[in-house]
Amino acid sequence: MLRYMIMAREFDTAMLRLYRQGKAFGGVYSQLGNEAVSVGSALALDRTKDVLFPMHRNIGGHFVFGQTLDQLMLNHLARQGSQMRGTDGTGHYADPALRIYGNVSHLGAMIPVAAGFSLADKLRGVTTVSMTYIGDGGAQVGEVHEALNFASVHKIPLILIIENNQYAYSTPNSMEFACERLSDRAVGYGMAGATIDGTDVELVYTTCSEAVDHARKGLGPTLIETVTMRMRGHAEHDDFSYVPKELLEEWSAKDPVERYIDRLIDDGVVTREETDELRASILNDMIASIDRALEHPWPAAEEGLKNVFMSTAGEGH
Amino acid sequence: MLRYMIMAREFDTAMLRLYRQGKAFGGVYSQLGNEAVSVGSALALDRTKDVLFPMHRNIGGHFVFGQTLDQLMLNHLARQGSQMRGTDGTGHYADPALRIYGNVSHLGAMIPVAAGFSLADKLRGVTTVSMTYIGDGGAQVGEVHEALNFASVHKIPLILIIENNQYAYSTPNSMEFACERLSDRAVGYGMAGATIDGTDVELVYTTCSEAVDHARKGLGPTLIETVTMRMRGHAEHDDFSYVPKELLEEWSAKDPVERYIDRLIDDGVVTREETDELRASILNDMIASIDRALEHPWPAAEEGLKNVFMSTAGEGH
Amino acid sequence: MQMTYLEAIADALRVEMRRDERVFMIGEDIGTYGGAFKLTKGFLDEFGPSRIIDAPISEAAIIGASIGAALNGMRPVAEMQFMDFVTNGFNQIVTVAGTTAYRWAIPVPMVVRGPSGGGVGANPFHSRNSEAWFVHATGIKVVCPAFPDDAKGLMMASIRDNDPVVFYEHKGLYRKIKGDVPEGEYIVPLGKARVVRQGSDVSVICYGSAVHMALAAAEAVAAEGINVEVVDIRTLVPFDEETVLASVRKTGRAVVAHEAVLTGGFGGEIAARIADKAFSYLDAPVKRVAAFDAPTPFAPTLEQAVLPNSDIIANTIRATCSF
Amino acid sequence: MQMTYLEAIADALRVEMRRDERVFMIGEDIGTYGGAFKLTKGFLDEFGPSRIIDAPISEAAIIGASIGAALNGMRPVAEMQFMDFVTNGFNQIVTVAGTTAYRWAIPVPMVVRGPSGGGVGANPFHSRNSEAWFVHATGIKVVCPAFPDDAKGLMMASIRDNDPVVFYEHKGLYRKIKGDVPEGEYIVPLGKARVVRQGSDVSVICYGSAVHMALAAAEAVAAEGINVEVVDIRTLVPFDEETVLASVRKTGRAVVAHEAVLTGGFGGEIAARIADKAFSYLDAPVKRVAAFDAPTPFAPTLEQAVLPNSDIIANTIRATCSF
Ligand SMILES: Cc1ncc(C[n+]2csc(CCOP(=O)(O)OP(=O)(O)O)c2C)c(N)n1
Ligand SMILES: Cc1ncc(C[n+]2csc(CCOP(=O)(O)OP(=O)(O)O)c2C)c(N)n1
Ligand SMILES: [Mg+2]
Ligand SMILES: [Mg+2]
Repeated sequence: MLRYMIMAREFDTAMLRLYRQGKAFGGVYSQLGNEAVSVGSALALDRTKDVLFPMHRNIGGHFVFGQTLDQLMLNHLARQGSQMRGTDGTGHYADPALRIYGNVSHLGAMIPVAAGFSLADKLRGVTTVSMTYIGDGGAQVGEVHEALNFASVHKIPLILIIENNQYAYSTPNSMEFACERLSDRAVGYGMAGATIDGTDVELVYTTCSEAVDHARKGLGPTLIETVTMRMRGHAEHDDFSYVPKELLEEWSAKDPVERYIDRLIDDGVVTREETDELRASILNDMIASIDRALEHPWPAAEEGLKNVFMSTAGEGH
Repeated sequence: MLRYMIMAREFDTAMLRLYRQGKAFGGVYSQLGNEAVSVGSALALDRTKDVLFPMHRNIGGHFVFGQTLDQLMLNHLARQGSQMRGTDGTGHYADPALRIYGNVSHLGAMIPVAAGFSLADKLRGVTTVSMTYIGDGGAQVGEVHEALNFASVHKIPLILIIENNQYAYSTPNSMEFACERLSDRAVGYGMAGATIDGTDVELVYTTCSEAVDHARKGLGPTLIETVTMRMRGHAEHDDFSYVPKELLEEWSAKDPVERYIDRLIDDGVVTREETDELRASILNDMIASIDRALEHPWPAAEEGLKNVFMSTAGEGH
Repeated sequence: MQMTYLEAIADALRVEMRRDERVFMIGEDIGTYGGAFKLTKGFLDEFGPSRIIDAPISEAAIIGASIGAALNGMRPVAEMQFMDFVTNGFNQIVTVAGTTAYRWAIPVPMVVRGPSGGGVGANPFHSRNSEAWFVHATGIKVVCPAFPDDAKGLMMASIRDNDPVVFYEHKGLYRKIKGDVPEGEYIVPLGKARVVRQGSDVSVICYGSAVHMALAAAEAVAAEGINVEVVDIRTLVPFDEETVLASVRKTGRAVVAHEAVLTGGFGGEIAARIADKAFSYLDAPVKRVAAFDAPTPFAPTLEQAVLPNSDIIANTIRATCSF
Repeated sequence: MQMTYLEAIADALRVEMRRDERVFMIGEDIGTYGGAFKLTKGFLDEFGPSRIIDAPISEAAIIGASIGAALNGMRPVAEMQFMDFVTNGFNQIVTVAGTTAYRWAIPVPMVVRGPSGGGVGANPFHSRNSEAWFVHATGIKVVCPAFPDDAKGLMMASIRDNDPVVFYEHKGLYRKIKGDVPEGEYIVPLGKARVVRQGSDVSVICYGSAVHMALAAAEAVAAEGINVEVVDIRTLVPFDEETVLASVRKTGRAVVAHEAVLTGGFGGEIAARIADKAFSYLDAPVKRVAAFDAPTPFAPTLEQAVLPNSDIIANTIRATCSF
């Protein structure tokens, strides 16, 4: 868990560095503040059986599901050798072997898809938990409603985590919804629901583990709101001056990574030296991996003209 | 109220007769069982100020809002002289002078529109309550979610009545949603909500009146689930053999029209003779009005080629 | 075996469901009720509720769940109760289904099917011919059969295809058109046009309900000595340009016809390709026959005024031949 | 006054909002933040939160509420943060907005606007050119300006129009293209093409970003003695067929260009009409230049391979002229 938390954090450091060097391409969406949600939830799954549909602030989950640094960087930076051949970048890729299916930009669009993925196994008599995510803003998209209701009626083992990080781009919670807790919506779908502190990775892990159990028992989907703070702008071009400074200060006291490290140190599990060393070595690995990725050329132009269709006819895959 | 209840009921009788004569054109959607919802809710509005966005089982509301029999029949039967010039039929017309805006077939699509209608007046500093409707099936459409959330965030004076008549076409409640009451969804939008017996017109009226008050005070939208039974098929082509006979029997004891008449008789307000007479005379008027409408020819063909656009340029309307 | 267009589609679905466990259906009222047009009558009894899934009224969820199931190795067939309602699941098709092969190289073998088209006195919301939207979406195959045998064979090919297919069934043909349909497995490959009437003077390129209008028009002008070739393209994506061009190069004249509204319709694409690639063969301009650019109205008088018909095609053929 | 394309649009909105109280804006992050492209920067301060409405992430609600407000006499301008997300509000536009005039004879004066198009290294979900969908929807006007002055004048005309308008702003032009823009009220009527370059040998019919490609191509071939006329159609609905045909009748040759994918694009409609109505004037087949039929990919190498450019247009002009 510690390793993944640090990976999620240092991925951010590395990408930010790249952005500042002017070498990043496309939007750089910070994970800062969301590491516990991403890591704790993915760890609650059985990665040999379950399936992850991550969103743009869930790189931690990619690591949990076994994505190698080099592959991730190639995908993120859309270089030759990336799993998408350059057709898309950032976290939008799928890695079926690792049971990771990335998102599309259209918020909420992958939630019915995640439900359908589990439905397929349900029809085969197998329980595959799909874990997916949406923001406090994205939760207002109509498809989220349809997907949750559908999943609940058909008792699909879907877990949707609403990552409430207070802002949707520049829009605060008060302008996105009027309910008290976003998990209040669970009642309206007849499904389990909870709102938890999203900065506490162990709490995220236990809450998600319960949801996974619930799903495995055939009791259907769960809606979990994790409350956090987006500690940077929507993407790096955004100076987030619309966020009150006090709010950021307040939340930085609850930094999910520092908090978890402190707890482990208090409990005598690790020492500060060890975690500092781990951080430095992970960051080093990331930078090295990014450098390797950047040595890859852009994908060959003709890749752009391929694979719009899988086949013109044919059976099975 | 009595008059409108009977009009809603006898409209059904008249349309059914027409259907059996093979003279109806398009779907014939029965109001049977829903009269109290339609009439009670529309009566709660101020029809000089508020606005009605009725659905396919809300003809009662059209009468409450002052629609004449002749106009209604012309619209319904899409004859020359109808307000839609034959471009559409049934209850899909708008009569801006009467503050009625009909629905489109796509379920849920008019709910954001109703919200926007009231929003416009809100921007002008005027409170116009929009009353609109959706079924137990239609409530699962994504646009319903977006509209309710939007209306609640912007405190729009919108009232949405979910007409839970147990079935959506052939699909029972259990296959449409998994929550206990559809008004449970109100919490998830931070809006007022209630589930009531939809066969009791006075209860519908008082509940809706409260929602109207709430909206007028600037407190935002309300979601009301009215529980009823669709006493006939989805439309007249449907023999509704999928509905258990016992269910129909159970509900026919709660017939909204009979029940209201009985109450009025018990209270000594009317006599059975009076109501029987009223029914007969209303039915007669309806049949006469239908006959008059049927004497109108179909609209002239060239109407079909007009008015796809309002203008190619120009200002104001 | 003689079957209606509707029976042929049901037959294709039944054969595929029996043959391949990965095929399942999902839609509104398709189970107990057997579908609004009774196309899936008996399916629930035969295949059970886990393969004939009655879904809530949620087109986006129905299509999205189908995409997810397809990603996970199934071959879902999603029914739109009327194809008009595909507008509610539009984002799922164009944004997710249509881009997945390109981005992920993972197949999304699924069919979205349902009744489309006008001429039956429905209303503007139960009559749309929207196939051209998906033609312009990338990554989506689009099928519009005109005959029972094609409806069956193309449905079976669509289910077996590894790409998402939007399958337009013309509701006006459901019970009106009967024909001989091969029993059992019968595949009509996607992307092959069918010359449904041989002729030498002019080619009518068409699909769906317009094929029947074209055939009637061809009969009407035959008496006048005009020998019409009718090419039913059957699938819009993939488009069998070869067969169309071969026909026009032979006849030197072309009329393109569809029931969808004229402007921005697939007829423009066909006409543009003919006018470009058969330029030197053309003895007359390529004319189009299509619906007037309006919603499909409710009253029969208006609907007739808006929709194309065989008389208009016949007149267009005459004008083209006397150019 | 010199303005960028983006500034010109902002100017049009500001002028109309000052002039007409019925005009208001609604969208995501358009208030405090001033919009993802900062197009509405300062608007919240000037017009206040009841006329610059920050909405939840709900494109269907944003468009639907705009329709409702328009029915009630307002003139809403709805922003899609990226035009790609219009797929989430698609049903509202095509089902409700596009059929209301026809059914109810009540105007729905509203504008749905936002950044579209590729070439800026966005991704398949932030680059789509979807204008042809709405062309084929009935009842929707479609505007695609290429220059700052047109962007302003057409935006003002769109706001004042009594029909729903989908207004495509090409994000690649936002800050790249500058030009002289009249101050204050300035109307460019919908439905009038603009001959942006006079020529005698061949007509390039285009709109949006393709106009700039066409102009560059015209310069490139000018040295070879080919005199190109460039016609910017500016609005797809209404379509100024007259100006296009007049140009082609004059030059006898036509190339049609747009950034949207080829198949099913509006170019097919234009080419079909030219090939039909200017048949006897054509000395060469009408050729089209458009994007390859694929989503717009992310990596620059791929994106360049998929999108059209001035070299392709120049080569197509050469081929057409030597036909
Ligand atoms: C349907 C849709 N509308 C708009 C956008 C543009 N957009 C991208 S991210 C974003 C804000 C998302 O906020 P939230 O859901 O809270 O997630 P967060 O970024 O805060 O994690 C917006 C508006 C989009 N991607 N999809
Ligand atoms: C978006 C959409 N999907 C499907 C339909 C087809 N359809 C029309 S009515 C209906 C059932 C509606 O049931 P419900 O909402 O419960 O209303 P009721 O008819 O019972 O009053 C269906 C599925 C539609 N009109 N719109
Ligand atoms: Mg957020
Ligand atoms: Mg119902």
